[in-house]
Amino acid sequence: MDPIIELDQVSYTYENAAHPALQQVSLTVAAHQWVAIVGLNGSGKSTLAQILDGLLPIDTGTIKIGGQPLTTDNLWQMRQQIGMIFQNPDHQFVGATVEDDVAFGLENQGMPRDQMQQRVHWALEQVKMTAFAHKAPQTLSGGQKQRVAIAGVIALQPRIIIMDESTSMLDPTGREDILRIMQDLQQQLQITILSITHSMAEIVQADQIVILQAGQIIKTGTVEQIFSNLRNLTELGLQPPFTQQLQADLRAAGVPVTAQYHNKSRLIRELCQLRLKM
Amino acid sequence: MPITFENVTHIYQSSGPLAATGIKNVNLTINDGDFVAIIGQTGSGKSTLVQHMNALLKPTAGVIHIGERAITPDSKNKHLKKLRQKVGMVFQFPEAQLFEDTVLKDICFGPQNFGASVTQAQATAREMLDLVKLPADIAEQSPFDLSGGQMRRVAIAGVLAARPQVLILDEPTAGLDPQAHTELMELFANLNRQGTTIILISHQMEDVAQYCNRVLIMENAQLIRSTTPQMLFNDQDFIIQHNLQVPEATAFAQELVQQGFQFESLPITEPQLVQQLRRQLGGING
Amino acid sequence: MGKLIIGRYLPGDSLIHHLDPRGKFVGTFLFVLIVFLANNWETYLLLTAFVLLAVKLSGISLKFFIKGIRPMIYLILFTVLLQMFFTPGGDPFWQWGIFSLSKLSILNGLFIFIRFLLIIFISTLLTVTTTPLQMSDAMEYLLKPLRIVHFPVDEVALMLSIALQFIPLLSDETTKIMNAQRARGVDFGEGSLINQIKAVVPILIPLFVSSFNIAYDLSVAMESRGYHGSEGRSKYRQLQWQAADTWMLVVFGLLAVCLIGLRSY
Amino acid sequence: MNKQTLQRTVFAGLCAAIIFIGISLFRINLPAVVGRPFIHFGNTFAVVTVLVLGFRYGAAAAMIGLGLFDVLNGYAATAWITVLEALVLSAVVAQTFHWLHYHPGQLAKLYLVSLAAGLIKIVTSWVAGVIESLMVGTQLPVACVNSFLSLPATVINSAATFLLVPLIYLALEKTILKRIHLR
Ligand SMILES: Nc1ncnc2c1ncn2[C@@H]1O[C@H](COP(=O)(O)OP(=O)(O)OP(=O)(O)O)[C@@H](O)[C@H]1O
Ligand SMILES: Nc1ncnc2c1ncn2[C@@H]1O[C@H](COP(=O)(O)OP(=O)(O)OP(=O)(O)O)[C@@H](O)[C@H]1O
Ligand SMILES: [Mg+2]
Ligand SMILES: [Mg+2]
Repeated sequence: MDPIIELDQVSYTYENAAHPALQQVSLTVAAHQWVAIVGLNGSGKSTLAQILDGLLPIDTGTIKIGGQPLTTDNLWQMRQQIGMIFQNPDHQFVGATVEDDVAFGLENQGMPRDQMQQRVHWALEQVKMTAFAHKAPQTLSGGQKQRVAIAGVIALQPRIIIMDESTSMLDPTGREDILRIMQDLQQQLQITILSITHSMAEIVQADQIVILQAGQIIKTGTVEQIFSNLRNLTELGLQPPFTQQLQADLRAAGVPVTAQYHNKSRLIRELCQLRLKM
Repeated sequence: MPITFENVTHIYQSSGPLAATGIKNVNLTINDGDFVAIIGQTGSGKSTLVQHMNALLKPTAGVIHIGERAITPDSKNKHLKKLRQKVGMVFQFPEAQLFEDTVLKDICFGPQNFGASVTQAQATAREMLDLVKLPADIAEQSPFDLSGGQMRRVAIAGVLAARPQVLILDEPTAGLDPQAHTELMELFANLNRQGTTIILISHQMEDVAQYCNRVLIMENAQLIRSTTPQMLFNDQDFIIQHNLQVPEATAFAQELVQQGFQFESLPITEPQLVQQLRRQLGGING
Repeated sequence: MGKLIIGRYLPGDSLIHHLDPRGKFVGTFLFVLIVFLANNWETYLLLTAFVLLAVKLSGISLKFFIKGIRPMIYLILFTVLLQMFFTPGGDPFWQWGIFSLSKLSILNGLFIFIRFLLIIFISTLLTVTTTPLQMSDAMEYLLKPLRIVHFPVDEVALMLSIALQFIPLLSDETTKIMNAQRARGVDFGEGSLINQIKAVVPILIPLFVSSFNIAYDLSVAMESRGYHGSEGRSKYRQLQWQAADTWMLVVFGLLAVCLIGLRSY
Repeated sequence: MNKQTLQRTVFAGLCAAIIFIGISLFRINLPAVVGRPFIHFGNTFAVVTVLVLGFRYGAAAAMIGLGLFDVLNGYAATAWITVLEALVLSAVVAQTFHWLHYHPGQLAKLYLVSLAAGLIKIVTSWVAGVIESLMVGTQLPVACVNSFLSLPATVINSAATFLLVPLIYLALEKTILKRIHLR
């Protein structure tokens, strides 16, 4: 599959900062993937998200979106291909009502009003928030606000959506809800998702995991590749997934399960086989 | 300092047209040394409940006994300092309460309000920095130059500095990375071992299972159950009926049960699960 | 402390509620000017009837309007009395130094009293029948002509809508910060006046910090959604000027004409 | 609109919201015989905002915060006076601040600024009172005398402004002002 995002040797340092927030970062993402970006607080995840959207000007390196290099001239067109959903639902609501907020990005493009109305309606339908179209943000729950944020982004029909800890301020129900919606949308609309997250449930269902540490990408790979080795994971901002921890502890306790990473159903199958052998 | 609620109800704006029930008819007792979890959906009244425990809110009806003191709807708002010193409260995203220009001053703010001298307060503050595992040289820095995780620790140190006997925590680790999460939870567990009563609002059932000896379940402004984590997570019907989560270890065990495994009682933590499986599958020392 | 209610809008479905906020806004100011035309019993009667009719049409109880006057009543009464005693001319039936009372001055005081009520009623009517959002849309629209003098209308409009939208959030934030400081031993509302005033500092600093964080996040979010100034933007939410709105202005015109006819010269 | 301008504009909007809240939430009741007089912090916060944001953005925030409160609370007919008062207040504060060549930490100069703010507020309140009286049709002398009536409350409010602005500004300076670039 064609790569949709290519970063080559990208570095960025904030003004007045002693250390670069990103250092020589190279990354390739294939289209229609779900990429989980993980790392400790301050490791540069949000910075990475922002440079991808051209929100911060990189010092060195190149960024290509859909094969095209990102430059200051094509910034606004490129940005239309990328949508972002942020952490705090309250800090990204621009419109005074749900529909106004969804329309915000369309207004910025100068889209005619009747076309906007169609798009807004369509986007709200995708996240099942049509009934709330005229509501004010204060009357919504955190999860509902994030749904509106998603609608505001997909209304622009981007090819890539970046989520920066978009579920971390929600309760478990809200979290699952948003995750499910994003999975559906990814299938339906064929988008690429980059998700910054600390949530293990989300990480283990990603196609690709990218680990950042102190501004550098120190590891990328599939779930199996990343979790085949338990050592150092916590230092990298990762708890081992539950099944992996269980496998390791069972082995330590003398239960002969395989060392290789298994997802939940595979591990259960293996345990059943073990039991039958007893 | 035990805390008792007797038929406590709180209605927000009880006189106005926008009256909203915060909690309704709550009865409970929290004993010295408890590590209590409060769980429930968003808006179920958890925050309202705990804000009564240091008299930030007064009941609309009912009585709350906090140690020697009784808080009733008619209690005057005066002289609550002593109470608030003994019952510390860490709010959600507590870094939002920082306002001084150095970390040390900010941690001293509480103790000084409660009557400590500057030197006394500073000594305590330095001790607290150590307790929350922040380097000592951070004391003279501005809290606003710190990372999010460090700011959180400073804010928590600012509450601990009053040396409360009861510590209330409203989702204290929200938004932190897993490493910081574990470190803070261990800190609270340690305080609890040294005798501090801990009351924790949490959405993370792993924490409830691992650290708490009691769990209170709120739903629609009511306290619907007060039990132990072990009992709660073994009551599958109740869990499903009230739309609650179980720890991963329990969920995993439940799936094993469907495949024919048997557990006397469902494990609620990963070590428990390992132990039980080891027994069934014959590991070493089995 | 409860949730803050911004403004005093009372939901309803009346004719007045449905009028265009721009028209209502302009109408309110026109009315203040029109009131100046009145100077005798007939004109005041007409104005009063007009306002009462408008109140009736709004479907909001008159009691609500009367309640609104209560906090200002001392100011109003004092003004009225002062005016009564100070109005020269007429032929006084009571006099003491520069103070005098005559039939004319009493009448004059009464008229001022009525003007007070009328202006308060009509302002209240605007407030209770127009949502804060409509109000801010109207203000934004009415500012537009100032573009000619290079007034940054769009920037101000953006500030206005952000202000309106974040008042509830920041007021929640204020309550939270206050509670957090209270838990750290601050007594709001206790102690000497100076101490009470100083207790504002530990609330306001965090509030400013929060606001700055919001401003940072929000501006990044806006930029990521393609906001680059007001140029080339289209508008989704639009006010709809209808026949009824034009009629309302016509009625105001007629009212003025009637007053000019009825007033004494 | 570049990044900084956008950020400043958004922040000014939020400051306007803080000023609004300063009127409606930050209140201290005063003991009194008649009525329920109170101090509110709308003006104090407006002055701080002008110091933080400079004249252009600060004045906008002050005018929006104070004006919006009037419009939404039944004082629409006189809101324009409030807006002009806010403009004058902002201009005086920004100008005094400029003249004094303030450098971080100079508390005395801040007290001069807040003194100017307090005094000009008393003057503009009085003028506003006169205009409001004239609007209901009283004669000029009556309006002038009448306007003194609300002066005690204004004086106490101005005193609060005088006292508080330097404290708040200094605290902001030590905490976040050097970390943000808004002026
Ligand atoms: N606006 C800024 N100015 C200066 N330094 C910054 C700024 N934003 C972030 N940094 C610094 O850049 C580094 C990377 O920050 P970033 O926000 O990208 O981390 P993160 O991985 O997203 O962390 P978190 O998990 O806390 O969100 C950190 O050292 C941080 O202190
Ligand atoms: N200041 C307030 N004014 C009016 N109603 C309020 C106020 N605070 C809370 N409520 C209402 O009281 C109920 C209980 O709220 P509370 O904040 O205690 O819930 P919670 O369980 O802490 O929720 P969360 O998990 O979202 O923190 C909710 O219906 C809420 O809307
Ligand atoms: Mg981040
Ligand atoms: Mg809560």
